[in-house]
Amino acid sequence: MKLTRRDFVKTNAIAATAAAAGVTIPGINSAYAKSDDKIRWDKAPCRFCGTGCSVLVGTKEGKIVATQGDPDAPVNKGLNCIKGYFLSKIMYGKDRLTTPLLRMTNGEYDKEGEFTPVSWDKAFDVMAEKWKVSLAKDMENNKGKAANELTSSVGMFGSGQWTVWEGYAASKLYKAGFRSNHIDPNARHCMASAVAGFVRTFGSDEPMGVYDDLEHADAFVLWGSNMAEMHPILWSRLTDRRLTGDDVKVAVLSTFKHRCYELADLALTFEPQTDLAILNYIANYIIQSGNVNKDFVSKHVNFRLGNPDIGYGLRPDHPLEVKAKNNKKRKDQIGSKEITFEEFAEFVSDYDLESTAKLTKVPAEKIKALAELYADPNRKVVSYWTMGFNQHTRGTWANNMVYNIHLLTGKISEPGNGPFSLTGQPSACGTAREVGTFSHRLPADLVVAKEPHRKFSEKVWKLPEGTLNGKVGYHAVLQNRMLKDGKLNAYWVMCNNNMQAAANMNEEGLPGYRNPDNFIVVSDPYPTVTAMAADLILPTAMWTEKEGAYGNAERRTQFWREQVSAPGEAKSDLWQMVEFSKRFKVEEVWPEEILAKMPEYRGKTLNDILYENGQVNQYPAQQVTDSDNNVYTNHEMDDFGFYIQKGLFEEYRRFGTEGPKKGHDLGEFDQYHKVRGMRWPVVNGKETLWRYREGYDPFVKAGAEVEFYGKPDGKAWAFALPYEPPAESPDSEYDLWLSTGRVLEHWHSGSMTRRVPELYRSFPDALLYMHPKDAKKRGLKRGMTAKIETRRGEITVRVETRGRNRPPEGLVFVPWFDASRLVNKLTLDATCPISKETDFKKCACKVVRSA
Amino acid sequence: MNTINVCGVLVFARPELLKAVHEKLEEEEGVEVHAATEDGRLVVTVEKEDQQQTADMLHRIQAMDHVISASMVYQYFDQVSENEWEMAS
Amino acid sequence: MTETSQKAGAMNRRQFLSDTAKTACGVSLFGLGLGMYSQQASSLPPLAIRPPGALAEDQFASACIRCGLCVRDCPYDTLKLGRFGGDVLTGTPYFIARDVPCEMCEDIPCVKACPTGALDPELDDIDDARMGLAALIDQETCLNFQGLRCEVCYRICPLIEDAITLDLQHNQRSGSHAYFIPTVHSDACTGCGKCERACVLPEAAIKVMPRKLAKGKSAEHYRLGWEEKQKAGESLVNPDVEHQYNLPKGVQYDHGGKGLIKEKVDAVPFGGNALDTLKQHKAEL
Amino acid sequence: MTPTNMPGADRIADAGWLKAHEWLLLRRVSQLSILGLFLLGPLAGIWFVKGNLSSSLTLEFLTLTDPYVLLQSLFAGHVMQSTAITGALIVLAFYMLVGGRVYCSWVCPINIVTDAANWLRKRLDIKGQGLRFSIKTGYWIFAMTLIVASLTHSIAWELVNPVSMLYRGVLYGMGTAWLIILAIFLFDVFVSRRGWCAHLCPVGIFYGLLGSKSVLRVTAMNREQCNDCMDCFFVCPEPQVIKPALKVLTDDKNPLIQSGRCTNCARCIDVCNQNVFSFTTRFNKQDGMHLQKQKEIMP
Repeated sequence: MKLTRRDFVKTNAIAATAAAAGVTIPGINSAYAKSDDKIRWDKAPCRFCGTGCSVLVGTKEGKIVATQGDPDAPVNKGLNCIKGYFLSKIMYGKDRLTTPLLRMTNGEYDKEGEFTPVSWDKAFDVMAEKWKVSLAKDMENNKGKAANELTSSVGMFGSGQWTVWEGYAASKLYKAGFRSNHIDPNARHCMASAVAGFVRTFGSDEPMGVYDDLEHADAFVLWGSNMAEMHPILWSRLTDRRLTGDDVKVAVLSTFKHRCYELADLALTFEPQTDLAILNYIANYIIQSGNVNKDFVSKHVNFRLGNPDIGYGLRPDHPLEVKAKNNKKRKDQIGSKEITFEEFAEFVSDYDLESTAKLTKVPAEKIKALAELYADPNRKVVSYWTMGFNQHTRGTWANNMVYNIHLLTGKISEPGNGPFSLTGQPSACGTAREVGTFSHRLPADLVVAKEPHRKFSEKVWKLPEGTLNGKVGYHAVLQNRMLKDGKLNAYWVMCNNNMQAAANMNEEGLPGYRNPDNFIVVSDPYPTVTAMAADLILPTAMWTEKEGAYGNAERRTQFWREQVSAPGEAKSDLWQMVEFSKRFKVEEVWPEEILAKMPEYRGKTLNDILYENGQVNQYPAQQVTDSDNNVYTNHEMDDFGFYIQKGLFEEYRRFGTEGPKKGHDLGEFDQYHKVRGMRWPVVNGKETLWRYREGYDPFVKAGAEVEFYGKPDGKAWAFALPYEPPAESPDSEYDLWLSTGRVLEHWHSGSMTRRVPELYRSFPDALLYMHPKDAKKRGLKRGMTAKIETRRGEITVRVETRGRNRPPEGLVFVPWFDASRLVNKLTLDATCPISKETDFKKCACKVVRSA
Repeated sequence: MNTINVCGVLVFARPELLKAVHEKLEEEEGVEVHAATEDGRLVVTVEKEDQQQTADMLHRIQAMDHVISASMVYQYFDQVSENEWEMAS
Repeated sequence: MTETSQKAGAMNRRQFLSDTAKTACGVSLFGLGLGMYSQQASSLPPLAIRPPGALAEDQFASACIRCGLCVRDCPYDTLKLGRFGGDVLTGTPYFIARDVPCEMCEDIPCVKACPTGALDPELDDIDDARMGLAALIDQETCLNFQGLRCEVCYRICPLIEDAITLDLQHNQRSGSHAYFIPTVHSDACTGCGKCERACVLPEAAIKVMPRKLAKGKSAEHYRLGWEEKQKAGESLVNPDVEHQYNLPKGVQYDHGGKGLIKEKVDAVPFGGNALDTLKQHKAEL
Repeated sequence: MTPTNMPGADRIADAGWLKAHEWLLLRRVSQLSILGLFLLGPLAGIWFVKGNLSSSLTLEFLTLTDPYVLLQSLFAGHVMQSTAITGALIVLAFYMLVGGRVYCSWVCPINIVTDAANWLRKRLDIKGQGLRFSIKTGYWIFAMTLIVASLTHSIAWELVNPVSMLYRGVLYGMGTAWLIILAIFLFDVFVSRRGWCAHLCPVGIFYGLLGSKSVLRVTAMNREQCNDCMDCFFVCPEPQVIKPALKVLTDDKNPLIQSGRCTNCARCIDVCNQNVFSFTTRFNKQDGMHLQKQKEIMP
């Protein structure tokens, strides 16, 4: 039977009317259901990893009832991984937090009390009181101090899962409002080394390439990235390129065999930490084999000798730190001096094939084959890395060193050629990095330590000169240490689960949170391990319960509208921060000498200065609609009376378009709601694909061909850096390497995915992956419960000698998603001294049978 | 080119005079009654050349004797060539 | 004997005969019923999987004495005993993979517990167990066939890469993604059921079934040439002599392989460096 | 029924209730504690004994197997491994020693059910034997279980065997097995007095055959003191076994109860106010044992 369009429309008309009338007309309803089941569809980026897949969110009667991969999204073309498949269920865990909970005894706050439901008013009262005590103390301590000497005892730990404007609002609240730089995102654990690496080599953060490289490269090298599980959709594209391309090669480097090995033409399982030596060997090989792109190098590269022996980011009294030479001052850690290409060549010539093979325990021919991939002038190579590089006590170095390879060969900033750091979080780039929610950063690549950057920020933010604190704040690891030491007393954890995620929970994390001097606030949709350790828990709206924006790893900024209301009294992070700011009179946070510069601020609240400042509140409340004229709620707009998301974004955007660091331009707010993301720099509505390359990047000077304009002379820095041993290696007592990581089925600490029954069932508990021989030596069999011990703690986990991950002898792997098996009780809080990112991949442990 | 302009209208009539309303509706050009219930609900489609005519018809129905209310439930307007939209069912 | 006693005797004989007949009939009926019930009950439902080492179903019914010792020694509460009125032969052990799959203990305690040999004591490597066979039976709902990155069944498989592998295929629709199709290999699959358990769909697309149900059988009269060649290590019929072709310059032809091969034409007719060029010239001179 | 004409009333009056139920209580303790030992595992996690009556493992080393199940398995065509055979031999030896149907009265859980049915039958004052089966019926059924096993290659009887089913039900989950138990209960109450255990149950038949030459026996040693109160006949589940011994009907005038059908339940010992019955071995054919001596044997 043929139906004309008219018939079809008419059938729909009858069906809709019949449905409204409550009448059934045989044969009609089904046709209607097929075409429109009353689900409203709207776009949003996936809540999980940094890939940034777009999904269509189906809402019906105020509930998200379905999602689908967005077929029109270029990243995923309608596909999702299994986490994305269950997006519609993550907000509906049975134990959602719906009311603030304060530890109380007999109706009063008590650090040792039981969690008791309280009103938002009461919660903010108690919270503000604690903050004010700290802020008053800080003001006293800072009397007469210069901007770069200011201290603070209030802090915040934020997230690469914050929306762009939430990160921006938080940064403003702390840096401008509380004059504290003790705000850091969990992205510190995730890609701080990539940030430090990019900034150190190129003077500007974030990759030069885009995901389109996946379809253009002839070879892919994975340095410490289990892309098969952690970036499933990108892996799907890479696999397709490998399948359909002519002579496409995939090389995988890791300390244990994982799922990427199945596709690998070249798989290198190396001794932990020795990737540094492999990187230098490759540079050496490129030079020795005459494959240096001399033209490129002479035009676009400077060579530097980086300072060695920079310590391990442990507490200063740790023997390793006492011993190290260049770790006492920041400038020593990051220090370098100019050298010539010849000196660089001489430096890396120590890393010959024989010694590298011996150190790394990788067969020489494999290392050589890898070097040949890079050296081959006819082969386009993309290097990908994630936590294997970044979570590394020499993470910044590793990043610098992979850039060396791409710079020496000139394989960079063009389709199919380039180094590309994949991010773990949906907005590690968009929020944490671009907004600059790190303890040392300001938006758009500005930093707090540079006075011109502070001045510019003060101008945009309409702050009195000298308001911004010039001293770099406590980074993630230091925050936990300072909490323990009682130097950080009022602390707000938002949108992350750092008790479970941060290393050395027993010695640093938990004692810090439970220190009686401190007041810890945790905002989260679910009662996480971190929430359990807090004093006040604030219920939070998540994902599409608020209007938001994320920026993925390829610089793509994607927006979404609020789709549904949060349950109970849960409120968005943005709402929480703005409401909290209303509790502070500016006199309570700024000293007189600052205030005197702008007397018109006297008597105002932080909200008046930060948010209702004539800029952020310049867009009046309006109806949020899509192209089909569906109307969306915006709870923040309803509560505050102006379009706060738009106001924050448009103010933030000025940092990119007017700021001292070029090439960070974003598009206009309204445009993002219409498109499926745009890759910055966006100039005149046009996106940028490959940065630093003339023709692709509008900021490159005409005729320059390539210009790394983050550096004053447009030249990138290649660093001569040595191999240095890890902070802790196996010895006779703790005789195994312990590596931690993730699995495809669960997102980070599992607070969302473990609440989806199907995902929980698909991978319920963390397992101890170990080599069968290692298990046998310890009297262990697969399925037995084993105790893993390090110098810092112990946990019991079931042994798995089969399955997805196959460690070599001498190494065990435990994923960290499982709140019942907290592997971060075991890990060491050693960090890359430059990026301050923790090395979660290496520490020494022993495994014994559990009684 | 052609226009498709279809409305689904839910009409509530006095139950005792349902039949009269039904007949009266059927007399109107472009109006079809697809179902009627004993308690006075009628499922009606209105098909007109343009939106103005549709709106007029809706007012006419609302103004009819014994019609308690008439509400538009579904509205579709598009310009397409007829054969372009032939679809298998 | 008196007449009455004779009569009584006759009566008794008649009574006896009639009683015996009744008893015989009754007991036969009982036997028939029992036999039929046992035959009917012995058809194991498709989703009930026997423990590792279980004898073939017809032998199993004669060997298993329904003691439940295997159930007791299963450390994961995987095994259950069939209950009267249920689908599984009363008192015999089984598991439903979707509920609790077999964890494939290295020491196979259930087999060790069996006193009768209904679970074959010869089974000493759990990888050799053939409890059932996983089959990806619904390609229409399986997420991997839609191009989604699920493969939960593959990653949970204790014999990953042996029992389940991923068959990588180009996704024509998206144009730039790959399909990762889980493929079960019957020579390695033990039928533990972890894949079925882990399947995230409301109704699993991959199911473990008795091997009899899940496995097809290839006919004897046709062999797969490439497999036979691989088995033999060489062509079964001696390979050809070398073919020769009329070809223009710069073109090769690979028989049975790539076919036509056009040599890459370099941008310039010189080597990578001066020495190479000199060498090249020397050869040409 | 008034207490005075209840079986054992005299004994209760003279020796007290406890004494008059001594062996009954011991049997109940035996039946329940064996079940209890099995239940300790699933309920309390104390794995003293695992499995069930078909086969069990005690203290991780002693395997005991029901020889009847083994026999069925053999008929079904399976030769068991030595673990089970050894276990069955131990059980076999034990019952050949203490009396096959000791299994029925001291171990079998159905015994409690049918005893309860018999009690209810009396309370309801249902007269007569009800439907009567020849003991031959039992033998036929027994034979049929083996024939069906061999024809179907399946231990078919164990599909419906209420004895193992009740145990398995309690230990592993009942399913609808309680229907069968209920059926037996109702059958014994309304259809046939002691119909199941005494006439039909093939397990009882098997153990009866096993115990026909057992060592432990009940003897009516003091039968000359019998005052014909008939209480022993009233309480005996197999009353026909008493008569030959008590009434000196055997050729050798043996006071031993010789029939393998006797379950050694000792209810006769409990209820007899004249101390006619006592336990002894089959080799003791002595008549009129001294009362003093008899007391020593009694528990």
